[in-house]
Amino acid sequence: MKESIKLVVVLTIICTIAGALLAVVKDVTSESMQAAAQKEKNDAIKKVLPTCDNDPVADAIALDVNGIVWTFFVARDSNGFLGAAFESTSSKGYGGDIAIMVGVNANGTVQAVEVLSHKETPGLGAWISGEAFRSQFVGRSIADTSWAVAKDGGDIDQITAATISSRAVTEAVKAGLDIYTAHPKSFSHISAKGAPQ
Amino acid sequence: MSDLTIVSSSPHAHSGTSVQRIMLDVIVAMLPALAAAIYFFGWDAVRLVSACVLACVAAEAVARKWMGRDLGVYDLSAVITGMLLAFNLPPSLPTWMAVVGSVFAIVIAKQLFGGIGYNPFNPALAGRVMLLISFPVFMTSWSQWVIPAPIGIDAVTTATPLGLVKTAVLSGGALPFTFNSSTALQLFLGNQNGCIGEVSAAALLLGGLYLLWRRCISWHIPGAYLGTVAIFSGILWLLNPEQNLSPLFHVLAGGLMLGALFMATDMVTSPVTKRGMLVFGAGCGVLTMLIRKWGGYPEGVSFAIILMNAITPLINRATRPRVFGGVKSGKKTS
Amino acid sequence: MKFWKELVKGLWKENPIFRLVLGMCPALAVTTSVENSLGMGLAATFVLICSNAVTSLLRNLIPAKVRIPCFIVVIATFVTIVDMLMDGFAHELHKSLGIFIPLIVVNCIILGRAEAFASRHPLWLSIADGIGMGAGFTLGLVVLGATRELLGAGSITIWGHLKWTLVGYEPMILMILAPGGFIALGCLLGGMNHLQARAAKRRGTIFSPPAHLDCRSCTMCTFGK
Amino acid sequence: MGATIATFRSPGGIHPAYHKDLAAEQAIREMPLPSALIVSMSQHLGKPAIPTVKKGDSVLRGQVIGSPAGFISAAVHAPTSGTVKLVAATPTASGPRADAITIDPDGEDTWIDGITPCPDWRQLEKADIVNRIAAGGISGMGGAGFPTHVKVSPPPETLIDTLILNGAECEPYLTADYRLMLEHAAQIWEGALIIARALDAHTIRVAIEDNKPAAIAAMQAAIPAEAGDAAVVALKTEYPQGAEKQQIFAVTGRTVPAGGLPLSVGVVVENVGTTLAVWDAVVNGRPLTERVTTVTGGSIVQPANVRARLGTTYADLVAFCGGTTGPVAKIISGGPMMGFAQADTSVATTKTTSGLLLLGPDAVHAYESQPCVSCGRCVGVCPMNLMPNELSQFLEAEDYEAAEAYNVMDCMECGCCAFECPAHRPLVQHMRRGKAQVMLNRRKQ
Amino acid sequence: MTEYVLLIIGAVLVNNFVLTRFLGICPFLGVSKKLPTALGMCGAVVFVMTAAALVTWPLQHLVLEPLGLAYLQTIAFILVIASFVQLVDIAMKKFVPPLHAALGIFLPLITTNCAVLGVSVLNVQLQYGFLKAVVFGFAASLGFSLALIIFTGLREKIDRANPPKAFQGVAIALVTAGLLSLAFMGFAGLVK
Amino acid sequence: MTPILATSLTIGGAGLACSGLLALAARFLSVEEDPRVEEVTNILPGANCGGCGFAGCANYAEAIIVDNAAINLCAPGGADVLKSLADMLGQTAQAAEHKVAIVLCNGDTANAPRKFEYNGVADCHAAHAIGGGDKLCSYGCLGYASCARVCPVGAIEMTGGIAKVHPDLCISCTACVKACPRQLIKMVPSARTIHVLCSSKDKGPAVKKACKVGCIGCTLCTKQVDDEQIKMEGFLAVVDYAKPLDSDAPIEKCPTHCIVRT
Repeated sequence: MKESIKLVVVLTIICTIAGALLAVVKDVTSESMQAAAQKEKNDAIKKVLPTCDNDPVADAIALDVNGIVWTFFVARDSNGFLGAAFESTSSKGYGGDIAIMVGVNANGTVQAVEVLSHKETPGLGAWISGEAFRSQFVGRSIADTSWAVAKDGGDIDQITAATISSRAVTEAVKAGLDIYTAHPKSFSHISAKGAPQ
Repeated sequence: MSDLTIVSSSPHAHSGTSVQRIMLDVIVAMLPALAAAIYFFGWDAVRLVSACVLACVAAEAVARKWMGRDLGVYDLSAVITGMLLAFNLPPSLPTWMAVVGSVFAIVIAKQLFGGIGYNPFNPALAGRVMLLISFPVFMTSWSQWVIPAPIGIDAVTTATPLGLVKTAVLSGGALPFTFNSSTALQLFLGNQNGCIGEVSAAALLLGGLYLLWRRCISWHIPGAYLGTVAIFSGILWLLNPEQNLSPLFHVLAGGLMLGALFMATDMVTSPVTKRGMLVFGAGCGVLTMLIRKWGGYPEGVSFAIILMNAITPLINRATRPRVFGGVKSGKKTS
Repeated sequence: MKFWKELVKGLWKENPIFRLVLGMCPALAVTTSVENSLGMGLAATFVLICSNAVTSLLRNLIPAKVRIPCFIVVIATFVTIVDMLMDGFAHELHKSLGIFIPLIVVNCIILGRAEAFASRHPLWLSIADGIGMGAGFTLGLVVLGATRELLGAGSITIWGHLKWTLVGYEPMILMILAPGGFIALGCLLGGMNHLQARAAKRRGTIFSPPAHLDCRSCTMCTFGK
Repeated sequence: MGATIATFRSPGGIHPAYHKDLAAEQAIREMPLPSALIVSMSQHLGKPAIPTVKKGDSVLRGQVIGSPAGFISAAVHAPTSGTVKLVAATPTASGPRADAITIDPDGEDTWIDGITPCPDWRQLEKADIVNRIAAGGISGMGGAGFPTHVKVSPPPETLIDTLILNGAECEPYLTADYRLMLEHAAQIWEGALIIARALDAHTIRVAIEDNKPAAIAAMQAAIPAEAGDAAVVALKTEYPQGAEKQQIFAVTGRTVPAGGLPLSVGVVVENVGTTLAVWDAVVNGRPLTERVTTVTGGSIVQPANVRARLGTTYADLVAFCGGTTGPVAKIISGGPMMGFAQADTSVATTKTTSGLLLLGPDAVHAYESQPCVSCGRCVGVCPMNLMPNELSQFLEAEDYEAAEAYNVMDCMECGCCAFECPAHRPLVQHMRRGKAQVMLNRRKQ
Repeated sequence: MTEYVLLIIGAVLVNNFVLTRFLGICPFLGVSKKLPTALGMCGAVVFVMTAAALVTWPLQHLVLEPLGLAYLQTIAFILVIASFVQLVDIAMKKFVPPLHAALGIFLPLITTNCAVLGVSVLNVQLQYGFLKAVVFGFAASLGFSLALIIFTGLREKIDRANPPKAFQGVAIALVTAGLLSLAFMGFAGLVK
Repeated sequence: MTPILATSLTIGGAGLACSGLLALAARFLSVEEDPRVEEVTNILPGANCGGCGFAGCANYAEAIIVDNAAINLCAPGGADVLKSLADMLGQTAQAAEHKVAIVLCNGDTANAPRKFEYNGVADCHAAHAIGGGDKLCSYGCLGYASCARVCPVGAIEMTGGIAKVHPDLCISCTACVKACPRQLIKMVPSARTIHVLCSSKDKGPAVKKACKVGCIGCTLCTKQVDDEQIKMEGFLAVVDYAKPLDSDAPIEKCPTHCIVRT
């Protein structure tokens, strides 16, 4: 019995100390952890919306379309509304979900596409994050493009032997772009300075 | 040899067969398919087959020498590995890749285990799958026709019939071509895109019949394999003829004939019992169709066979014949 | 001198990966690049040194019966710390190592060293052991990672700055995929065995390759007993 | 009326080259007394007989010189009259040493007194028949050498309804039984009736492979009127149709349980040679002192079927058949499938020596023991449905427990597996080793 | 329903715990010598992994997250899993000795195995609901069992093989596992 | 300070709960078992490799205590574990003289001719069962390494067609003694260096025919010793290891050189 009590006591003490230690470390690192996560998102937005001078995250607009909430990070500069960035995810990737960040101009053309995360095959589907593939979206809008990969008769050249990944990205870009284009009113009132109403 | 008499255990008679003899038969049986490959793909077929065979034989000799063992190439199994691997390559594959595949097949998949008889996986298939995963772009680029374009199937395309079907189905579209008796004949004779050795079902069947006649293989594996594929695809076809092609297409297209007759029947990596062979063949068939229908690859023969290779020891265990006069009980077969 | 011996043994003689064949899961999973290997190795080394130190300090205070649970709690604490530090200061690396950071806690090397070495040796030797074993583990991971990245991606990149590329080489994607991990480790292990067998022959001793995982020193299974 | 065709097919089996033409048409030749006879005490299955004479004793033909060492044993008789020159442990054809009595024949060949013929055996009690068989020292002459008196006295509760005369002689080369059936059909039939009477069996079948039409015809023609349900059954020519369990299945469709005896399905199988010996012992009262042996093979000048005294050395047999042509690479006691290879011709014949085979270098197959390529041929041809491929690998790894679990004890060493093996593996030897070790392990427990 | 079927196929074939995710390599290599042993291991793994998913989900979602202590995940999980398994071990020994004889020795062996902790952490990362988490735990353990059983069959063959001296033992086992993993690549794309 | 306190309490509480539960369980649900089982389990390496034929180390430990399983089945443990087990279980309680195995045959290929060309399984038992073995001498070492294969430490080397034990490597497990179909291997005190390397019970002329270095039973050696340290057993001279012997005389006198110093 004595043995058992000793067991309980020692383990409890060690656990308590460990807990305290962890809490302290957590306290110290939590800020930089949050900052790192925030920075990651901001960097992506910055990349697809290079010219804005506001904080797009602070000025984000949420649109509820058929129960799905889309967040548009709005970009402005002194001239007014520049465009928006949105995050879009496709579950049709070869290895799993593909998350992308798309920057759109005010006139509804794609400004840049960044791949945030994917699980595609290295050396194959993984080329969706390559410049060559992403750049072909630039300048396209819903109206002037057949949003499908070439193999399916569309305008987007798929990556050789990685049609599935290419298709998934194409669909993800289109999905967000559709919503952006379909809701011009939500963005039309954005002015150069003040927050959107 | 001394002048002493030889003493050994009975029996003192032998059928005269040998591993080398069987291998020679298999090589002979592959000659029609080789001829077809050269006819359809010309120089590329010659280039790939000779590269693979030479690389396999050399790799085997070097590996065995390095391991301090006898040369071991005289049993001709390395030649077969080379030919089979080459048969499973697209005509445009760079030679050096074929060589890499051959070395992988012989060194990693065969000699590391101790050479012929010890390898759990068919070396040629291991090499092929390795290449497919390593160099997917090269392994799925199909060259154009060197002979008059086939009728029915889009002549300009650079995809295999199975690839066309997969793409169409994945994009939710209709079937890319109609399958009728003339397309069937094309596929049967070999007028299709594909790996150099798999295109002509007729030539492969000829070789298969020779193997059956020479008793190098039994009908069980190819029979069960082709039968299962036919039944599986037949059911799909009956359920939804819009999305699925007929069993005949599935039997004739892709590497099925080559796989069923030459690769699934590899003695070392397939079960030894007749019942086991049926299970093995059926398993190959189911997996092939599973991959063709729902998988990421248009063709599933290689993966199906190599997966069944993996469970061959378990099949052997489970299908142990009941000893003559033995009681019906599974207590010892765990 | 003793300190020095404990420090270097992990590099070759008792290399956790190639001799003891321990910690296979991260060794296979994170070695798709040198960068990840190095990150994983350093993280594990940090935990190893800290847990060795604490274990060594506590070794006379903890009753034998609760030894293992206590060690695990100590290790888990340091793993969590490393997890948080990495998340904060090496976010990208943290993302690519993913689940394998928390899984350091069940890496048999860590507990194995705590149990087999640190609980029986003074602080400074335990720290030396932690550094040595950690360095050995890191070395093993980096060798494997370098092999796989070079063959599988055709180049080696470290933190985006240093970059070597194999010119004119078509990468064998297989090598950075799962099967490549197994095969590369198997072949490297075989190669190491071969080298050691040759060395043993020169010394006139007999070498036998590891026939199984050496989980002798890992006593995790006796948790709570 | 033609012979019945066997309808049941047992598993496995092979079709080796038979080479029976070498000696099939050679009528049985009597061999004159050799200069010395080496009579082994271990001519049968079971315990070796115990020598009852010592060096210097003179013996008469038919005199008991070895008394049975228990129930499953058999008496050994002097094959001729003469002097005992030596009693010593001597190598036997199957390897291990056993006591053997060397007799210097006096040339008189005098029978011992008290040989009592009994032509009206039909008056004998069953026990008397069994006693006369036992007194004749008869054991199976097909190869295994199971003492016949044991076989014909089954436990009282066992009902035996069928006697099968085994004339299959499925071993290549051997023709001794074939000649016996051609030349002694009537006596064999009478022997069969005697055994059937001892067993109370009402059905007699003579099983002969269909590649011996002459023997089938001869036995068919000689069916005696008094035999009730008697018939000749033509078996499909396939090795090993002569194996007991396979033959019972082929003839009657009954399956002897694994590890069991034919008795359990109401059948007794006797070799035709044994049956003839039974006839001789019961009707003429003469113990077993000679047998017909096929001396053949590519290296024998004049292949022949020789009736020789038990104890005749192989060297004498070879000399009688004209000696050898060219170099001899292999000397086999018995048939090529189950016989024992000999180092030289110093060994002597026993009751089980059905043949002596001398092969030249070109006819010898060498085991090379390459790795198993899992072709499965051995599994296909195994008459016992075993997996020789797996077994041989277990045994190579000396995993006897696994081998036992895979029924190594049911192997009858017929050699089909090794005959078919393209990797030239010594499969039968593995089995033998395994069986010996498993027996040893069982005894230890 | 389809969702769960796909989840199971995904965890068993496509993203096999051992062959693609590299979790549980130690028991995979260590307990694959004999089939009966491997089967015992499989039973224990199925039990422990399902139970771990079952126990850690409430722990994460009902205790740690509401308290804002999600960062204690690792330490809490390992403590709870280990104690739970130990408890089951003791109870099993007391109440169902035959079952304990069959699975007992494997229980402590895998308590702190990375596959077990891995499935708990993955459940959190993949944000599965309770039922999905338990199904995933079960499916992952099935995947482990499938790989282990196949590998054991192969292992019995390669243990009789004749590799060069340097490759005997773990090295050849790893190469075999690699080839098996290569074969499993065929299932890629079966579940998106 | 609150979050730190909360964390400490949570983890501390978890530790308390877990350990408390375990302690209670251990107390109320514990099953009586032989304490030696645990002791043996602790001695075993804990590799759970299954090499011993049992599922794991604990099972093996149980088998050792309950079923009297052999204690030398643990290959990873090696000699150390074997010794600890033996000490604990008192199986070799008396500090016996260290013995090593020796193969009592010196008839290598050069000295002992064959009687036929053996073609078959390279295993002594198998070869012995066929025609009594291919060596002309029916007592001599067949050279098919059955002993070497069972040696757990690789102490037996095959040289010139016969087995030789390296005494410094031998761990006295006697596995080879059991493995020899001809009972040629004997355990002898490791301190002894003079041996009669022949086991043939045949008479002189027969031995002479079969082997150049066999004991022909000339009895010369027995006359060189004073206390029957070498004595005749039939036609074979045998060293009596119970009596001390350190004289070169028998070695010098032996006409066939079958007495050697190792």
